[in-house]
Amino acid sequence: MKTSFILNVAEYIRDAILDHESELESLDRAIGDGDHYINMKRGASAIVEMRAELESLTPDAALNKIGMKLLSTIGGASGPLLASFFMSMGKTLKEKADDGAISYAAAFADGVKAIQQRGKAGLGEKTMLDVLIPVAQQFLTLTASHTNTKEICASLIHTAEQGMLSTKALIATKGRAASLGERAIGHIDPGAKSCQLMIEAVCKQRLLIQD
Amino acid sequence: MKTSFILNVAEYIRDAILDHESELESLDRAIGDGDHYINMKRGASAIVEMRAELESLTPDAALNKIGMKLLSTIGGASGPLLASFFMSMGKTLKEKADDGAISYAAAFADGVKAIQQRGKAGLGEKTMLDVLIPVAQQFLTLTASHTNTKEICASLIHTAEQGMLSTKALIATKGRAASLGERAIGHIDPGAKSCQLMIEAVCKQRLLIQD
Amino acid sequence: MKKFINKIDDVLVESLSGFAAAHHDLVKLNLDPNFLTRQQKSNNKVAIISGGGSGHEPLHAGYIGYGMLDAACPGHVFTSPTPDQMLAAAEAAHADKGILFIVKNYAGDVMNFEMAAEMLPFESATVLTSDDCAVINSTYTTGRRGVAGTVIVEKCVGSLAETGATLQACKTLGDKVNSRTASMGVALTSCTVPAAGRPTFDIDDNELEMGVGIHGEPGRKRETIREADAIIQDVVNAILDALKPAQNSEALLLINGFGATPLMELYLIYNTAAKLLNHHGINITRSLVGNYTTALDMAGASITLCLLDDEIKQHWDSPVHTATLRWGV
Amino acid sequence: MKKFINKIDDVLVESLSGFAAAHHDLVKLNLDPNFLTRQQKSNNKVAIISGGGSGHEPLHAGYIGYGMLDAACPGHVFTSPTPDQMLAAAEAAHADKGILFIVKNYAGDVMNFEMAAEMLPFESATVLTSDDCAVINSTYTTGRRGVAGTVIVEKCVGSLAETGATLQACKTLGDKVNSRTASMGVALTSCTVPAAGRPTFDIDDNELEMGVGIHGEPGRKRETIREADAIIQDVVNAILDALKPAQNSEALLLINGFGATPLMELYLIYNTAAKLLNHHGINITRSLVGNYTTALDMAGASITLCLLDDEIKQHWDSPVHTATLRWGV
Ligand SMILES: Nc1ncnc2c1ncn2[C@@H]1O[C@H](COP(=O)(O)OP(=O)(O)O)[C@@H](O)[C@H]1O
Ligand SMILES: Nc1ncnc2c1ncn2[C@@H]1O[C@H](COP(=O)(O)OP(=O)(O)O)[C@@H](O)[C@H]1O
Ligand SMILES: [Mg+2]
Ligand SMILES: [Mg+2]
Ligand SMILES: [Mg+2]
Ligand SMILES: [Mg+2]
Repeated sequence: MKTSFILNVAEYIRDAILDHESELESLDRAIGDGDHYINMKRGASAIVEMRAELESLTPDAALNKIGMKLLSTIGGASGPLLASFFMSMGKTLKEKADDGAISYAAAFADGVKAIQQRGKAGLGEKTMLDVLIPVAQQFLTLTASHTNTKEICASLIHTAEQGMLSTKALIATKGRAASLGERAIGHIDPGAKSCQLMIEAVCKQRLLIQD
Repeated sequence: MKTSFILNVAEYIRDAILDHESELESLDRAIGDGDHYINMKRGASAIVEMRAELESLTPDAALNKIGMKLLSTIGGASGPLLASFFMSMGKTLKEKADDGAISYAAAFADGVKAIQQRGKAGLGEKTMLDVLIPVAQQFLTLTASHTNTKEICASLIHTAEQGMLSTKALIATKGRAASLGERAIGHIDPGAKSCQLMIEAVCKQRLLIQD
Repeated sequence: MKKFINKIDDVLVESLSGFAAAHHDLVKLNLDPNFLTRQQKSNNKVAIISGGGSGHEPLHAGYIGYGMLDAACPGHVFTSPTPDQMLAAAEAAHADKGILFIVKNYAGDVMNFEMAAEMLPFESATVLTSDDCAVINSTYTTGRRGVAGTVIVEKCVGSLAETGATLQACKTLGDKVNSRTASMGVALTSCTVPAAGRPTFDIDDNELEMGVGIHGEPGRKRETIREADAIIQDVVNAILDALKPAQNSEALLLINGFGATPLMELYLIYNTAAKLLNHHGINITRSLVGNYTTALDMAGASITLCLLDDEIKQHWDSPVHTATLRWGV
Repeated sequence: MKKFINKIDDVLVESLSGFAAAHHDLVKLNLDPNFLTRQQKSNNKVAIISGGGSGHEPLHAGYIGYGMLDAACPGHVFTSPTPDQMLAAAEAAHADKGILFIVKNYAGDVMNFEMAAEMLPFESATVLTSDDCAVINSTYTTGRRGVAGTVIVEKCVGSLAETGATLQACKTLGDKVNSRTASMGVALTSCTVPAAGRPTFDIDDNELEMGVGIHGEPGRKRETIREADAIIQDVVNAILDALKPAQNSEALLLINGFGATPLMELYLIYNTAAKLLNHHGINITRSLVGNYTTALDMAGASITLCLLDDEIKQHWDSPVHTATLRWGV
């Protein structure tokens, strides 16, 4: 992975967020406080604006910087969680020898673990983790079995979508929607939606390079 | 005039006010603060409830009591004005020998004068006086020329209506609408409307007795 | 209409009872006739009494207490109180040096207080507040309305009265503060009088009422909504036109919410207004930001500027202990 | 959306600047990262720092000053502030006895303050406020939300800190006050986040949201509007269920407006709530009525009951000098 790939993905993610303004906004209005879109937009835009600063860094250093920037930019629940994800991912990448997809899968999984630690949450609590945990698992499995990039991307896009949709039927036990009880059922979790969008953006960008 | 007539008229007036709720309310909403109907209703209802207390009094004493009750019941601009009217009317009636319509016309005119003194206003200022001053004048003229009751009543109903309608074209220089300038044009003054209703109620009640 | 009410006819008494219960250390409530006095009657001072229609809370009952009012007479919502209330309040508050009525300049308030003053067995004087410069004064009209500037008059006169000053001295100070104070308001939405059950005026989603009165009376004009700075600029200009302050004047700036406008916006207004006034060479040394003279649930705000001198400053700064303003004690 | 704003992105900084200008005697504003501290730094005490999303004004900046907070970190509207703000605020306010963070229990606030605490070069502790009994606590959830009761925690802890008490003592008192406090809110209308430009939730003209959160989060249930007394009864019952106070408990009753509800209605609520509580053998000896923890322009109110003991009473009564609460100095 090159830093330039990360920077391109950042733009792609920012655009994906902007394209889903009304969806993200209404999801958080329904079971949260309505600011998730604004939070994600603020974070994604800040990263895109860092391009010059990040360009010269190694991928792990860039990911760490991105995490720190998100930490001081997003706020809310998603801020420290996404920040922990990127900082942890950067840390693992730095420690591990870069052996391609396998090390990225490991770094991704460590990022997700950091989110779990920070948010004290797991699968089935109607949060972004319902997207991230299955994707991390699938990513590890597929890279371990040396699946090709195209298949990995297609599979992760699918897994993310499944995870995102799975939140619809759940009661929330973490985050703002936890106070809603039964009333949360029938609504997709906003953080799950934005994570699904981000994973889709990364995978699609990766597929473009592939071609 | 008998006290029983006053008491009957009070009910008639109260009903006339209640019947015009939405009209009185919208007039004061348009160029005032929207409470004129409630004020008039509160006053009129209080008088109707005094029946037992007033029954045994002479007409002049009853009018004075009515004025005092209105003073402590209505509030706003219309309260002290209408109170002054009734108290002054009672005073004149008490001082004058009762020679029928002539003394009532004099008492009415003194009541209107009291309003003018209290409110420091005259004709053409877009207030209740645009109804009351012409009616007082006409009442004096017609009683001086010994016109019959039926004609007096018909004429006063007409004069009151003309006065009330005349306020539509005026700019207000007294009362709450005075701050509106040109924007008051096109709206009938709420106090003028309620006075017109009251005069109509008195005259119609008087015509009933006549028959 | 969405409000926390039971029966419409009970709103006033229930609310007054809650106020008196919450502030029983400060105020005492009398019902029928309705008036409030300080819990501890003060002696040997001019009794300062105000009053007016309800719906402007904390005006006036929130200003009863040491250093401000001795009593307040609340009328029905947006309707002047009646003379029997003022007479009873004066009877209860009179402390041997006469009664000063502080009255906002509305036909109804003026006439009801006037009749009370005529019937009063004590010496009395009246300060009429008329700070609302939305109304262009003219010899033909009854003049400007009294709005949020009334709070400043009540504070300063209340302070002077505590020193044992004469009735005439209190009136003179009140008139002076009033003459150095100008206000103008802007409404974004109408208020809803409980008994009416629907908004006093209709206003579109893109409109504002410039110069609105505190009863929802129409103001200078209906305008299309603009960015806050442009609106504030117009209000500040109207105030400067009315007061024509000298360069380097010292002033108190009051940003008053009408009831439904969040503090966040009121402080934003303060920020712009203070900057504009500084730009005009005015030195803002005192401030007050919050809901001090409201119009029920109206969204909107007014700006009040009071030109200070040493005397007014001293009386503004002096100790006060009321439900709403409290400092120095 | 009708608001006094210029550019949406500037609302927060313009409002904070106005606040700092209006209260320059009390507070100092730092921008980027955004935080406010007392104008005069205090020495040799635990520094009490709070913070949270903006839109709840006067929470928290309005409580900076003697006897209460040393600093506050305002986030974007309804969004937790970020760790860099807390670190900078702590750096500025630290006075040799450690930092106590007072944090409302929301996932975002908890995590951001947690990360700040981890990075902090000073000793620190955190009091999590969780007074909102609309949320039925369960081992599976993150627990109750922190709402208006936070003001009482900040007042009491702030008072104790002025005595030079230790970090641990301050945390212990904060936890105690929180455990003896319960709140529940009712919304009549939604709030509108400026950046969203439209109401957070839809609600019919005849509906209310029982147990609403201070960000407009849904509560216990959507109900048909009823007379105030019936609504208040339900809220009071929920609070009594949560606190289970002993007979003859002494309590503080706080009626908090969410931003667009007039004082007249808040006092009416006080009247009914106090009567109901008296009826349950609770002795209301302290009260607070007004907009203390708002939700932008939401119409609605919350009721908070805090069970007093001698220690809490002493710290509630002790002198405080902030933009919002001020007594004894
Ligand atoms: N403890 C947690 N663990 C994982 N994700 C969480 C947790 N709490 C909240 N989230 C996620 O954060 C999202 C909300 O983010 P956002 O709206 O930006 O913050 P806030 O809830 O503070 O307004 C939720 O939809 C959920 O996916
Ligand atoms: N100075 C005055 N002289 C005569 N009538 C007046 C005067 N001021 C006000 N009015 C009358 O009072 C009416 C308003 O009464 P009302 O709405 O009950 O009181 P308020 O204006 O105090 O709300 C006006 O429509 C007008 O007719
Ligand atoms: Mg959110
Ligand atoms: Mg009226
Ligand atoms: Mg009125
Ligand atoms: Mg949020």
